[in-house]
Amino acid sequence: MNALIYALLAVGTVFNGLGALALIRFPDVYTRIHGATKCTTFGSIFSLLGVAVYGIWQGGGMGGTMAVRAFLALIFLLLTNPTGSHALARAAHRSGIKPFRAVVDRLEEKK
Amino acid sequence: MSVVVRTIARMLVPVGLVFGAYVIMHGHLTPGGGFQGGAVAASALALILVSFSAKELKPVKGLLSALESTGGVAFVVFAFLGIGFTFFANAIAGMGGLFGQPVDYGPNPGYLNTSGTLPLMNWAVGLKVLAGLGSVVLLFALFGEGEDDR
Amino acid sequence: MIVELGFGAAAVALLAFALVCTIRLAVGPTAADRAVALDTINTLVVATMVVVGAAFRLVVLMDVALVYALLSYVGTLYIARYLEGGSW
Amino acid sequence: MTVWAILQVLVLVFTVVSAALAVWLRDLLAAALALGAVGLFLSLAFYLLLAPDVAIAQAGIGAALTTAIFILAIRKTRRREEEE
Amino acid sequence: MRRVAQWTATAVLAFAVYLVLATFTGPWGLWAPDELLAGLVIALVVALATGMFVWARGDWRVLQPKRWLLFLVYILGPFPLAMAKANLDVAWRVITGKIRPGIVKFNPNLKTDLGRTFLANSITLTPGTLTVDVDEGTGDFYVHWINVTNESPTPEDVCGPFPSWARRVAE
Amino acid sequence: MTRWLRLAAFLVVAGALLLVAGQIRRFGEPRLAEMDLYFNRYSQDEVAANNAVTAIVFDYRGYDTLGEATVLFAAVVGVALILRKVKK
Repeated sequence: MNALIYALLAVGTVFNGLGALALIRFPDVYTRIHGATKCTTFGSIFSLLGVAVYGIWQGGGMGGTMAVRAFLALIFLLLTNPTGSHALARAAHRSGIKPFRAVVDRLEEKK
Repeated sequence: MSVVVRTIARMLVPVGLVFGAYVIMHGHLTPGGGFQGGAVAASALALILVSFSAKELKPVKGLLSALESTGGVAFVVFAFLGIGFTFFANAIAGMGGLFGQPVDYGPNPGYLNTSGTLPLMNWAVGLKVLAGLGSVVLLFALFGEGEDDR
Repeated sequence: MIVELGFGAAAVALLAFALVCTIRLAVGPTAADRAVALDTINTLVVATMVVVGAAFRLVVLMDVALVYALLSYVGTLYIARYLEGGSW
Repeated sequence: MTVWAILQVLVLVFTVVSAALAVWLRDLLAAALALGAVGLFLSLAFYLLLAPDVAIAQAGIGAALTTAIFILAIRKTRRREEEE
Repeated sequence: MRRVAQWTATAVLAFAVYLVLATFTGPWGLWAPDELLAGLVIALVVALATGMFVWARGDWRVLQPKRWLLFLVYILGPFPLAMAKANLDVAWRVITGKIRPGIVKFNPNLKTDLGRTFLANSITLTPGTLTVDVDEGTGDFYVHWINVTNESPTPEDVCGPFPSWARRVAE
Repeated sequence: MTRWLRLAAFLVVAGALLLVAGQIRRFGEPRLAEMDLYFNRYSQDEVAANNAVTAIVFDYRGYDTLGEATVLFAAVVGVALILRKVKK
């Protein structure tokens, strides 16, 4: 069981790091939002799942509560993270930031 | 804001209020208490403010100021309960019955009716902080919006 | 203090990634870049908090992570609404 | 050096760096963002010191309400800090 | 009548949230009676305060258990798969730096707020796409696509089976 | 000139603080620990609360909380006073 927990933690850490790397490497706001949101949400899911599995299997008396808390944090992150990214992307477009080397921009044509 | 943000805010505002109430309610058992829970619930009000418009919350302003005064007065009244001993003494703790079974040593969640006046004071301070911080954010948002009377 | 070393190591790694995001927070050319960096740091710190809570084996600590997961989004929304401009 | 000490040192370094950013940046919106990061890491520092009460208070105030009030104030005034 | 129904539904949901927060407090991993009573009172108060504002038009259909089952299938089956694909995709693009971005428009024919929200969040978390704006009048989605293959795509080009899932679950 | 003066002042203050930081006791071992030990030992019996922090905030140090509530009230009154509508 320890192997499973450590594997989950490792996968989560790797994907979180990928998100941070994407934040540095991509050229403009929209692509950065892509990388940051997808990777950190996915990585955090794995990390929190690792904690939940640990709580269920080895947590002792309070382990169940630990698992429930981890799942709740997971649900909140899944609800709020994409919404915040959407709000930021929309705000960036409205404040006049052009997509980097865009081949097509239908939202600009609409205005 | 867009339709996505508004729908998620509709879902999360009751959750935030319930979570704030949970933090206040368990102030004497787990970390948290009146101030913290009130801040969480006030953040739910701030979420309404930002997802919809400030005018949505304008009718609540009188209620908020009433709640703040009520919380302050209730806090002092609960403090006066211990006047036989000292001010703020927890007179009814461990009395048995409705208020206050004595507790075991160590964390034991789930026994809500322990510790006498503490939960009541938590609720008073929680309502006060909720109303105070909420009305501060509301006043900031309403300032300079149109010519109507505030 | 730390009971489980694996969880502690994961927490250190997650915080090190937050350092990378702090660089973007410092240099980001536009305010939107900085807001994205702050959002990413929020998610990373929530994950760190839960992992550290498991490492300490203290479940009472995890309420803090819940508060952050629920509320960090409100700050992001305020920034987005300011950047959008126009009347509220 | 235990893992706990490393975590604390990292968090303190982050707090100081974010606070310096909040002073250094001329764009007041960016400064408010950096201040949000300060609150975040301060809350994590309290968390690592096993003071969850203070950490919840810092999280509830610093995550949403401080940012909200700062940005509302910036909206009513000016965004750029003036040169001396 | 409609208002009473709204309050009741909100109170039940708020009570459920409180129960999830307060698990493992009583004997045998259940809830202590104190917790049940406190949760009931809190849920009623919260429902009175926010009940009329939580429910938009057309949200009632979400309360059918059949849709909950479909949502469970969705959250366990296609959604994690798509997220995994999305992350590998982002990893590849981070390393190679190959992007061909653009903002495209398509219309998935969703009517309710909840359906649109569901689809928008699914799009944001799945491969190569990010919802930038949703037109509330016509229901057009404006999506930032990291690898544009077709400048006027159909919904299936951009996000695969998700519009039909959104219609089945949330509309 | 003022710049060098400021730098010198900064260095002096920082050096003094570092000097003091070398002298303080280790974290978690204060010199006067009587009150801590008292609270840890007796707060659960006297106040019957599991969370000792709440017991201190609302019972042993109740006056502080009263002052805190007054400060919050004063802040709200100040905001309401400044942001009111001015009648011409």
